[in-house]
Amino acid sequence: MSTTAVELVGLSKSFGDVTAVDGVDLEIRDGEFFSMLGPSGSGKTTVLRMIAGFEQPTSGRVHLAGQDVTGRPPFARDVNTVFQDYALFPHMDVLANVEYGLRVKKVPRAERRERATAALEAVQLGDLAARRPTQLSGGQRQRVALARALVNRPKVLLLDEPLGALDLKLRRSMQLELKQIQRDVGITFVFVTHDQEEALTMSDRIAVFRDGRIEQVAAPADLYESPASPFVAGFVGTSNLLEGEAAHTVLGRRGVFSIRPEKIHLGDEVGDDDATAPGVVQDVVYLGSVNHYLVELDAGPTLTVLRQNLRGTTHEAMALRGQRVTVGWAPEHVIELDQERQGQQHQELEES
Amino acid sequence: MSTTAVELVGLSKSFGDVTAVDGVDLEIRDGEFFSMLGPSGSGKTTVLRMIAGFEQPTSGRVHLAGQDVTGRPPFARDVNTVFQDYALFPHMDVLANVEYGLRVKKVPRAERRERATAALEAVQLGDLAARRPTQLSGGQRQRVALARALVNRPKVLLLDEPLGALDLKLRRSMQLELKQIQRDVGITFVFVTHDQEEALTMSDRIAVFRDGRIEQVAAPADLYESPASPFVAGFVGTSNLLEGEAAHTVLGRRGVFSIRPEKIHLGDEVGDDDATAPGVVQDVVYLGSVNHYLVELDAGPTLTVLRQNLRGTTHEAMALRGQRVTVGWAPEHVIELDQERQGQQHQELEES
Amino acid sequence: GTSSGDDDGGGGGATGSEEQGGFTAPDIEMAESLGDNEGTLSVLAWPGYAEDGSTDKSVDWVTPFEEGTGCQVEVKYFGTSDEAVSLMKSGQYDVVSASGDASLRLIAGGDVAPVNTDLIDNYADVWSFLKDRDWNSVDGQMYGVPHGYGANLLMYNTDEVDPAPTSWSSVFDDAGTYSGKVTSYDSPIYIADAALYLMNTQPDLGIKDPYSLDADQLAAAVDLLKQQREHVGEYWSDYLKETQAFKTGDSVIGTTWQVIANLAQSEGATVEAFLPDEGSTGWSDTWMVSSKTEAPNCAYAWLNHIVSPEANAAVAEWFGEAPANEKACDLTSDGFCESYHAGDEAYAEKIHYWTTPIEQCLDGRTDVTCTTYQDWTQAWTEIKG
Amino acid sequence: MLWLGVLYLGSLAALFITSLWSVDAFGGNIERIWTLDNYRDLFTIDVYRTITVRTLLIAAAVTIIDAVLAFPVALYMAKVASPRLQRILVIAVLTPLWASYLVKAYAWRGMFASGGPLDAVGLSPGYGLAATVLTLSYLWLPYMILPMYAGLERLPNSLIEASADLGAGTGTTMRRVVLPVLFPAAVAGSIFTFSLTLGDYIAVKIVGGANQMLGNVVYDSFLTGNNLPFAAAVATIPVAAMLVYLTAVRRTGALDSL
Amino acid sequence: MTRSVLLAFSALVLLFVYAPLALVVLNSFNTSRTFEWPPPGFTTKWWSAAVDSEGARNAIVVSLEVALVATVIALVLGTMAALALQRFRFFGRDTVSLLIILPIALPGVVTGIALANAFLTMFGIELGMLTLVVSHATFCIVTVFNNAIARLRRLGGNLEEASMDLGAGTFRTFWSVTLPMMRSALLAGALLSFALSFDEIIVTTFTAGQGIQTLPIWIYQNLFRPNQAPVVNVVAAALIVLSIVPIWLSQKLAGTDESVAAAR
Ligand SMILES: Nc1ncnc2c1ncn2[C@@H]1O[C@H](COP(=O)(O)OP(=O)(O)OP(=O)(O)O)[C@@H](O)[C@H]1O
Ligand SMILES: Nc1ncnc2c1ncn2[C@@H]1O[C@H](COP(=O)(O)OP(=O)(O)OP(=O)(O)O)[C@@H](O)[C@H]1O
Ligand SMILES: [Mg+2]
Ligand SMILES: [Mg+2]
Repeated sequence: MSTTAVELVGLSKSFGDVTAVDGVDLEIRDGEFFSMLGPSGSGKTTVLRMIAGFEQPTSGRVHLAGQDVTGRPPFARDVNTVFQDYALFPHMDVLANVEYGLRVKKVPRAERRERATAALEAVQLGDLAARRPTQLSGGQRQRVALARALVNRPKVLLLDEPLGALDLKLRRSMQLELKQIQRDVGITFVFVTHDQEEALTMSDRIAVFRDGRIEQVAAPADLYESPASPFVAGFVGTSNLLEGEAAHTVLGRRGVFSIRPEKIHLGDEVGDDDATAPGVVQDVVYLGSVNHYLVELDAGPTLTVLRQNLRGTTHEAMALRGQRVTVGWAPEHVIELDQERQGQQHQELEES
Repeated sequence: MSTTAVELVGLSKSFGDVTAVDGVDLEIRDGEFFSMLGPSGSGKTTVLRMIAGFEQPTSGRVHLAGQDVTGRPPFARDVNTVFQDYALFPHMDVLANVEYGLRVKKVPRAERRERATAALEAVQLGDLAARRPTQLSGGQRQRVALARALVNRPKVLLLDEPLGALDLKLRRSMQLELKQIQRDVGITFVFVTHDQEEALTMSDRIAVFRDGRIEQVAAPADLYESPASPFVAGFVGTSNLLEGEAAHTVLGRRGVFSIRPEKIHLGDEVGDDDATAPGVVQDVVYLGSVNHYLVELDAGPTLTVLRQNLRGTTHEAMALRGQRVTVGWAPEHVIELDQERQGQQHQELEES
Repeated sequence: GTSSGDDDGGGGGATGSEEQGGFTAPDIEMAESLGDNEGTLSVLAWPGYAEDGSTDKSVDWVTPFEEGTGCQVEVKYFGTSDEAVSLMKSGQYDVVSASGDASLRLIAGGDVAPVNTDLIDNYADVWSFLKDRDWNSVDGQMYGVPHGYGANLLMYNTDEVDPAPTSWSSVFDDAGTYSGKVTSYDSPIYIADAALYLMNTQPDLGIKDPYSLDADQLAAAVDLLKQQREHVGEYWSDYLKETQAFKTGDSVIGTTWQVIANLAQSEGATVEAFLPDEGSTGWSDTWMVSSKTEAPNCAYAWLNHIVSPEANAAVAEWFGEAPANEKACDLTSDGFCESYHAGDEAYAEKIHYWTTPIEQCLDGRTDVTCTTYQDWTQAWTEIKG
Repeated sequence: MLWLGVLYLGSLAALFITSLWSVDAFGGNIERIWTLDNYRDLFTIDVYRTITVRTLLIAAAVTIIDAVLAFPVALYMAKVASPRLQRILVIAVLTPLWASYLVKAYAWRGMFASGGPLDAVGLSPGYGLAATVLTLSYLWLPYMILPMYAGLERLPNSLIEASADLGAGTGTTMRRVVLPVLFPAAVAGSIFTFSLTLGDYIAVKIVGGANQMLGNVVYDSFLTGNNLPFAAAVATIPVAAMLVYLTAVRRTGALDSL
Repeated sequence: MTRSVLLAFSALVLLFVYAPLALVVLNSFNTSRTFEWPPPGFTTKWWSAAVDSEGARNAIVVSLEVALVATVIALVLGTMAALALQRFRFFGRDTVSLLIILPIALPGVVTGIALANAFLTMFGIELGMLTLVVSHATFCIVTVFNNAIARLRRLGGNLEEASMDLGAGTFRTFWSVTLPMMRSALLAGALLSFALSFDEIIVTTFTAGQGIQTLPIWIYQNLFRPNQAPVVNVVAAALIVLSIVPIWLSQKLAGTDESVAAAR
């Protein structure tokens, strides 16, 4: 098993009355791409800032590579941060920005220059070394911020929604690029985002935050396929909840259940072993590569059904609107959500 | 045929040396949900601002409901705008913000109050009327901005990336809500975005902008399935370009071709009539509801293949990484992209 | 000249004095008799010369005048003699308190009328040595009523300065004894003090009048002052500054006004001030009547009032100078007139009243041009360095 | 706009033209004869050079002292103090502006006096240039603190954090990040301190001992000496100094942060 | 650690700032007329003298008037200049902002004699209230202008566009949106400009003529009167105390600033 890069023990942080982080225990493995996912205000940034040392925990400890670093100032920790607003120094050119960390560590000029140039090459910005940050586009700034952090070869790189300010197209391509860079350098990445798709795409493991606590820690597929709570199910992907009376009517059981949109069969796809339910297609949302069918079940709830546009025309798909259909699913794809279960337990489960 | 809500004739706008908009001709129909899609800096906002009257065109005319309004100030045009940053008046409460347009038009107090309250109800904010904009969340602000514009019952509502600042989850739900509101009120919406998925989901028709020109105007499905140029193909969805030697090897033809990721069959799915090509799965990107398989063809290019996670486990999907596979597609799903063709011609084609 | 900051002695005189013979006063009618008061009077005065109780309730000699004569007074203050001259030219003011360096200009310019002293009852009580002087009369015709005068004295700290000084030499040739604690008045006109000293100590220079110096004489005075500068702790320009400096011991010897000396003593400083035998510089002011006045009766009433024993005493005490009216001394506080040497003719004769240096030498020389006040100003800047 | 254009620039131009004239021998009246005499005097007589250099040095010293004093205060206000304390501190810094300039200058005279509060603890430099510099620094300090404070408020915290994150200690962060970014604001403040010092003639009279500055020369020439042309000529020195300074700092963006 | 050093230093500087002011207050109770140290005795007679001093009261009134009028002029012109500069891209934008800061960037002595000379010779106006107010307004404009333009820059044009979009004309937009948004900035600018004008002595000396006694001039003249110096101290001490009120008020009002920023 791999060693531990970051370990958080009972980490809490309050700002006055607000408890931003509330007893977080977490182990991040060496070399892993670890994401923190959660809605706005759930405490992701605060945890990151405590790892970096910008914020002192109200209680709990932070360990980096086995060492307790709680109380150490940021400059005495072997981690670097890529800030959401990049925080590039406006009075320095790109090269000077990237060199900064080496300069304050008194790395000799020649080596400094060389490493900075290499880092800039790595993010494909070799030719913009002499520009000022203001003369760069958002994506370019993002890469400078990355190079500035990476050039120090930290043990852990912390990234706080680094792609948040980019437009979708650029964001997608930066996601791939970032993941690639992480693989190349082998540094542990701790990545904060509130975009589930981004987290699923890039991460080795994801921690889902809610109200300052961790709801679940798991690999993307596990998280998606076995969410520990309705919250996780809803936050990561579309959850199609069935509960109460409707659950009883459709599934014959009581409890809270979720069926992923892509697991639901539509019309003649429905297999023999599938559980089924009748309903009406309320709307068809065209998304290019896939369609979403919103099916209102006779039992009450509306299920979103995802269907890849593999064959057939858009017009055929659209024609379903208003039609009565039968939806079905394999029983093993019904996820039972135990609302009582704590994310914490799940994490332990997952770590073992 | 429906009447014309907005007509742009040879519209151009230069800022000093920069030509932001370069000869745009466009007709937007009454009651339509019309999107302007394009990368950053392609001139979308500038066109919108010329329709609203904030910017005077360097040349060309703007017609609203058949009337030439070029040169009229914003307050003399029957359009309203929802700004990207909402531009709510921070010194007024929510109700006063919504009432503002009616107040300046000297609508009597009682009617004003009534209409504003109704508009707030429509966006489900009836109980927040007394709050200040600073006390609202992003999504709530967005809705106030919408109510503030809608309460004036404009002929045309202009929206400049109104969902840009929201997080993904909220954004998705606002997309649906916005579309619903548009259907209910029947007002023409002109919607600026750089998110292709958003445009595809919501729009009746989409104009794709590039460098101040319109590359193509079409309904979502037509745009996606018959892109007029490699640019459109790439901007709207993943394009999987085949060109030059590779095209010749794989397709037996010369030219530029695109195959959509969801149209490509993988392994045993490949049908008898399908054109095929051998390759190696380089990577599998897990996205929850779907997976992306990056297949490097022996002929050179890498194709992205999208596969819905309908059946089978994630582990099976991941296991494909590094495997040799055969990909295939129905010949009719190969899109020939004529690089010479102008988006303009396509638009005419489409309009006829 | 007065005490209002360092603005004294500004501007140039009109022409020379009588000795040069180049000067005849314009023919301006003099009032022969008085009629009813007009009701309003516009007064142009140095700050402090026409107090109406607004600065200090107990300091008010305007209101009694208004009550007594029915002339409503409007006061405007001026800061320099130049300003006084130019304001008088506008003709808006009925009476003016003119210093020695402004009076001749006003007379020559026809801005003020001869004053019929017979119509001013209190004129009789004015010290005779103030009457018919160069700066307030032409050919024996008075152009105003003397108001008050004072001398620039030598003050020293009795604890620190031993033996007691007797001559200006202690701040000039012997300034080194108290180096760093010497103080001088901060104005170009102070050059005259040096010239006066040189007049006594270096007769070769031929200085006859400290206000008419040719280039060489000025250079000599400047040299002397530059030597003095080495030992000057600070130049003073206002009461507070000098009183403080003497009290704290930051200054122990230097020029002063009687009023400052009195103030310092009353504040407990161990100082003495005296008029050295060489004589000294000083000032004398005159109230004059505009030639264009439309309120001659009120104007005469004002002149009469301001040299009345009561008013004159009040002004003198408030302002800190010797009163012009000998009867005023009966009304001033005990020892006031003594301390200001009011009426001491011998003392007054030793005062060389401030006059504006101009090109024509006031001492009657015609073979050289004298240095002007502008030259003095530049020289003063150089002296201070 | 027109107001300023016509009135102010016109006045300056008129002043400059006046500096090329002279006064008549009686004094007071300007003779409209073109002459460079005033400037010749200015350049040939040593004393003016001495005074100019002295004044510039004092201005520089005041500016530096103010910058040094203002920086930590502004930093504390902008980055450490709670919003409430921040507000109180702003008031604390602004309040002295309302106490009369003269009264404050005299208060310093009292502080420096022999046997005064400073002398009592053995810290008084006595009246002179040191006292002048100190008093002027005191008088203009708020004009330095306020722009610096505004500048620091605009400085994103993330820049400071980024620097610490990259391994820079507090000192290095100050030197390499905060100070350079703060520079325009400091320059904006220095425009005040520099210009106010160049034009001052009162403080030096009160605490400056026997010394004089450019302002005194202008004042003496104009009001005491009634020699406007010469005063105007002298006035061109600080004007030139400020214009040189302004053009030099214009590119730093300081003019926007006044 | 750094924080406590900063705090200590700031406290020291504040001590430096307030020690002389404390001395002023102390001296207003000092029996010595020349601020003897240590004070030989304690008296309130200066305070009662000050209360009775009509001159001080008049001077305060004059100063308030001048500062008020100058501030109003500066407010109008400064705001207009800021709006014009923000709105229109014309060639000399830089030059204009330089021009506006010039009156404050050039020493007061220069401004003073330049304006005095201009009034007297170019326009032939006698020095008085008018010239004084005009001169003060000239250098006050810059504080209003700077505050206004900074705020406008921060606001961008979006809110105004939103208002026009909703049917409000130019004037209406200015009145209901631009002005309220700029209020706290204008208030801060006005306050500073008021303070500048209120305590201005150099330009005042040159452009007021003798008839007008503003408070600083009154103080200047009274410092030269032997019995008045302590009264001057009283006035100054009172002003220090009273000045907290407008500053505190403005700070309170400017508190809306944060909400402006947050709303964006
Ligand atoms: N310096 C602070 N002072 C007071 N409260 C704070 C502070 N920083 C964060 N908080 C509060 O702590 C909670 C967690 O904030 P945090 O920034 O960690 O959330 P987040 O998960 O990063 O959200 P987002 O996605 O919006 O960035 C929030 O309620 C926030 O308001
Ligand atoms: N006021 C302006 N002055 C100068 N150039 C401008 C101005 N407004 C826009 N431009 C330029 O015009 C071009 C088009 O800008 P526009 O804002 O219309 O793009 P956009 O498609 O809305 O981009 P985005 O998605 O980033 O909002 C850009 O190159 C931009 O830099
Ligand atoms: Mg965050
Ligand atoms: Mg845009």
